[in-house]
Amino acid sequence: MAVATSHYLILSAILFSIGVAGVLTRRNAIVIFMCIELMLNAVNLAFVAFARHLGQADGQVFVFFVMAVAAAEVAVGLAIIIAVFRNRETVDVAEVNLLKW
Amino acid sequence: MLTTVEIIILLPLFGAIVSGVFGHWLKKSSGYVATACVGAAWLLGLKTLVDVMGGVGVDENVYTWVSAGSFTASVGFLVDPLSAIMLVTVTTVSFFVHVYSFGYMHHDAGFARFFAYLNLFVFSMLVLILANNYLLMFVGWEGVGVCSYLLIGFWYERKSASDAGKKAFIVNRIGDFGFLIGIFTMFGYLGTVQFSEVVAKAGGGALPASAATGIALLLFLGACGKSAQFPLYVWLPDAMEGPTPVSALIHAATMVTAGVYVVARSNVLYTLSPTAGAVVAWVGVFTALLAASIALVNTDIKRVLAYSTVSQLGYMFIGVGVGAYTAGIFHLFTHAFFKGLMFLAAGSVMHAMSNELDMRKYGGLLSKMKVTGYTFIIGTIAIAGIPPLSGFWSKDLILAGAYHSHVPGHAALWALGVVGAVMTSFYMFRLILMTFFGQPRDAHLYDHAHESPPSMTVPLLVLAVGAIFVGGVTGYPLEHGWINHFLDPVLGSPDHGSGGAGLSPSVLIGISVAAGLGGFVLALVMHRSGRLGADSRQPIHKVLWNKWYVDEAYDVSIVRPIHRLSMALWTIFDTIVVDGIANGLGYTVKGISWVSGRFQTGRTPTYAMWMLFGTIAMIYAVTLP
Amino acid sequence: MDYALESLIKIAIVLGVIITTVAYVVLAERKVSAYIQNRLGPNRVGPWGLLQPLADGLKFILKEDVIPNHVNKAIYLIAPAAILVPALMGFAVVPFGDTLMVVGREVQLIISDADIGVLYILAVSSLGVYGVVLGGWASNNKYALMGGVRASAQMISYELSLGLSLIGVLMIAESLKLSDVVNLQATGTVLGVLPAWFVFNQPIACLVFMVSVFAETNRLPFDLPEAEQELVAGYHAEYSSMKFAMFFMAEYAHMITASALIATLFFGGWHLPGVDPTDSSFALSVLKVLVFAVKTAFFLFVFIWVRWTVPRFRYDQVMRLGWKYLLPLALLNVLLTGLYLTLNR
Amino acid sequence: METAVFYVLATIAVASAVLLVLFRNPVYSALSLVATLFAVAGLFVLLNAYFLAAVQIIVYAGAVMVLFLFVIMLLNLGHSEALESTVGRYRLTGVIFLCALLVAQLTAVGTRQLRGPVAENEALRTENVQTLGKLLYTDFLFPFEVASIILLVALIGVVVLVKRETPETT
Repeated sequence: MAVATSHYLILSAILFSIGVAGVLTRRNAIVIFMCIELMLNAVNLAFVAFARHLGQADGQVFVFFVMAVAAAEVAVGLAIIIAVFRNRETVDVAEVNLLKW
Repeated sequence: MLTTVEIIILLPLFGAIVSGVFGHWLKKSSGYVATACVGAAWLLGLKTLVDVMGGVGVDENVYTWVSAGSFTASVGFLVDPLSAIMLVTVTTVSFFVHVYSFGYMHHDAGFARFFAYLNLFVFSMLVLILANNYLLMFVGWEGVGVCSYLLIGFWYERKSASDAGKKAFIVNRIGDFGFLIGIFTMFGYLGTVQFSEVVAKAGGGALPASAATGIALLLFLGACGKSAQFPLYVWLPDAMEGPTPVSALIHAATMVTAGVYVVARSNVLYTLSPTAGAVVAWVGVFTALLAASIALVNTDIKRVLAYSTVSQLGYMFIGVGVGAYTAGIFHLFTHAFFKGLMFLAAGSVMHAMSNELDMRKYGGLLSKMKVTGYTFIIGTIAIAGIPPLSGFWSKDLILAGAYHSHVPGHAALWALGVVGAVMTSFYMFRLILMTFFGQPRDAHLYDHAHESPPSMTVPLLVLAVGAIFVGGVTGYPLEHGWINHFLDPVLGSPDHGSGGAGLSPSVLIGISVAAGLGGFVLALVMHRSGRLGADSRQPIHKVLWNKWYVDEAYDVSIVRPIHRLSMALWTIFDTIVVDGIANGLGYTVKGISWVSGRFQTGRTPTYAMWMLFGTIAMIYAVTLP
Repeated sequence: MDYALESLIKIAIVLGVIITTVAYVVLAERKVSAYIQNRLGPNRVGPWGLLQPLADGLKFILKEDVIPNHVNKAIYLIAPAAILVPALMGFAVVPFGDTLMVVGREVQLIISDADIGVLYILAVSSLGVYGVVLGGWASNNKYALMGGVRASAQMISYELSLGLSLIGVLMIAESLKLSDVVNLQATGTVLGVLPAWFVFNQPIACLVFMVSVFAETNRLPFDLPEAEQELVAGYHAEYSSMKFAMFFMAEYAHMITASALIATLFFGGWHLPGVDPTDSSFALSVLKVLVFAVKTAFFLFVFIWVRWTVPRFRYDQVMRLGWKYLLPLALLNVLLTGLYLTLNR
Repeated sequence: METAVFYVLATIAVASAVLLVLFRNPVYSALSLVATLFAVAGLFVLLNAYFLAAVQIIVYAGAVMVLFLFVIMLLNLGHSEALESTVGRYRLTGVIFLCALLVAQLTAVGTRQLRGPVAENEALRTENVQTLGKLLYTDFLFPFEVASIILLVALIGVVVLVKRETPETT
């Protein structure tokens, strides 16, 4: 008996929300990054669930692209964190307010 | 492989690009390149004429330029007797003007620029006359307009020159507006702008007479602008601010005749609409007399020639207006030679007189400038219509055509034409007598006068030969000459409505010859009595001297109201509405920026929170309803 | 249910064989190194020292298990398991024989002939790094941490070449199943004489794969994470007793899996030239398993041989070799293979 | 059976996700995330996405998370306290938003009934890799190439970002 698609979607929603909560509440940039990865994974799960539901492979292809972009994003993000750490000796986002004109 | 026509067109473009882009490095060599290009185009043009005489014509579409819905316009070329004659005229005069410019512009800093413009002009002119549809012709039409503007304002440091350029440009816009609408209307009715198809469809009765009149008049509005006919002639005298070779080439021989060409090219429309033809003829004769009358008293050598050009263009319009298209084009052809010649000779005189333009300071120059003087006299005899020189043949053809035509008041038309011929003869001989005969009136200038260098005198001689012979060779015997046989297949024979009624042809000839001689005799008498160029208190003299106050009338009726309206718009509309909107936008943006700036903390979590806020709102917006 | 039982039996047998082999590879290493250094090696316990592994095992178990105070205890304890498990898991998709008739039932001699076998191997081998990194970090020791950091950098670097070198093979095999890869090598020839092993088809891939595998297993000349002279014992400096033994076993289990993979992917697996690959009589099946074992043993010997012959690279040399030579070489191989396949379509 | 596996995996995923947020030590967080990733990979297998399950392990567990650990350790070398992370002042806001988002998503799932039963696609299960490969190199060829360019750009960007102008001691 296959698990209903809605179950996967609810699980995906929960994981996504946890990731969001992490992004909002944590101050360590690296952990925030991990939470973003968690959110991406939640989305991927929904994609694959839909792919099965519709009997089409497109959703899985999308996951593939999400993973490629996520890999690129992680590399760049961690590089930025390292660069910021070198300058400020911190990875606390509350202390980093560079995103301001 | 390029065809001959394409090579002819591309040669001057090549010259323009070379001397325009590389002129800085080429210096004087750019003149050689430019002249060589035009020379080669001239030779190929002669070959084309011979081919056309042998019955070889071209009507090819090179490639599709615009294609939208049912509308297509091609870049395509047409070579038939009409465009072949124009081709030869344009390239011949262009080539000799190029040669002449070597001497004339030798010391000018803008030497290369001058030749670039000149070549660009030749290119545009060739596009105009060789195009096989109205749209491409319009491209050439605008091209020559731009070149004319650039060349009138060639010495742009001089305010009068740049003003004259602007005046020419603006006045021409009015004409172009009509021309373009004419093309649109034509497409609306016929669904094509290609000459061959227009001729086929319009000739086949697809065009109602009223539409034909409308289109013909709109096209004629364009022609008025380009060919300086009343009421749009005012720019041409001012255009004399440009270098003299430019006046010779553009404002005497080639560009200004484009309007005549257009009317001749659209002859099928004017044949369909006798009204339009009559309008053309009457505007032509009115312009001819108006300009000639102003020329009677003017003392500026170039302006006299300019008014003379306007007047002669009026004659050409009489010709094409009354249906004697061949006569009009024939006059265009001969006029190019003798008017080009006279402008170049005037330039030569100016060259000798330190750029002095006032004829009242000339006098007795013949002994010092033999070549210039005699060639000038040849040109004058030609334009005065004294046989056997060129002008006689073509002018007589026009007058005869007018006399025999269907146009309302054709006899009056002819009579006024004859009056104009008297005036032409008078003011031209007045110019000659004041310049080359009598006593020097400015000793200082006279002492420094000298004959011009060969690069200037050789073109004079060549064009003088043309002014003597082209008319007789191609136009003899009258109405049955080579030119008639050559052009009539395209343009149709003039319609001799009144048949043999009225005066016999030989009487007409006699009258027009008498008119030419009469003007000469009058000038000679006044010269002897010392009244030529003298001030006069007669009111008519004053009116003529002030050019019938046309410029002033335009100023009062058009320029100043527009100026006042603009001022009003500026003070009321612009400062309150436009500035209000602009400043209001600025303040609004500033306010919004201040508010949204509060959101920009520079901290990532804040941003993430707002992003999330938006996301949640969006989810609700999508799901809930 | 039969299938599950069959799988469980296979897993048990394979695990037992590997653990035993690990013990004897350790002995072999000591013996071979001794002979290379002109010594005798262990020879006291049992005939020719054959019982030495048992003695070693006893010693490890009986030793005091020291857990230093400064370590991060949870992760310190997880790390040895985290390194041993992936090393053993890799074997799950390796076909160690063709098929075997056992009690009237045709058994495939592979634990799981997964569709994504090759990907599975890459996935599992990429997990090996966790044990090293976590062990190094949890020890809370400068040397151990350095070892861990080095290991993670090195393994990430060489994983790329490892994966890319396999692409050429996969392009020819057109399957990610390892049994398909072996079957393909068992049929046909290269140039008419050589067996269709991928070592002859894909020599560059084979070279890159072998070098990368050496780096992935942290064996000399790529044993930077545990370079004694620089980092004491590297990431397992703080480990002792059985936990140290697990790191040790993991290294040898890794070697066995790696050797088996080299044999499977590039040297025909169980295929022996001259033996009919389709014949699955009992005797021939056993022979095939033996052939596979011999090949694997040979590559284990190569591992040991290289360790005692080649000196260690410097760290920057390791990185340069990986990024500037192996990676472009692997890419070139992909390009050439693609070109060849396109032209010969 | 499948349902049981699903609930086990889902529990692991959610639990380790929660731990990821709650752990103060970033290494623990990373390991929790690895656990979540494995659970999700398992769910992929349940959903017949075998290829993605393998890629999930290779890319996320094998590369991305190792990179995370690598960076944590690199930054950890001299300053072990710098990485100790506390929950920031947005705790309350975060919880409120979490609830709002969760409610929003669950409402979305609840109100939008997924119409029809699960569609069967045999090829997707038995020939997962082939199906994906064909799709990737036909319909999605252009996005595929774009993705490769993104990766290249990221590669160059990282090198530029992390490269030091002059050697200096930290």
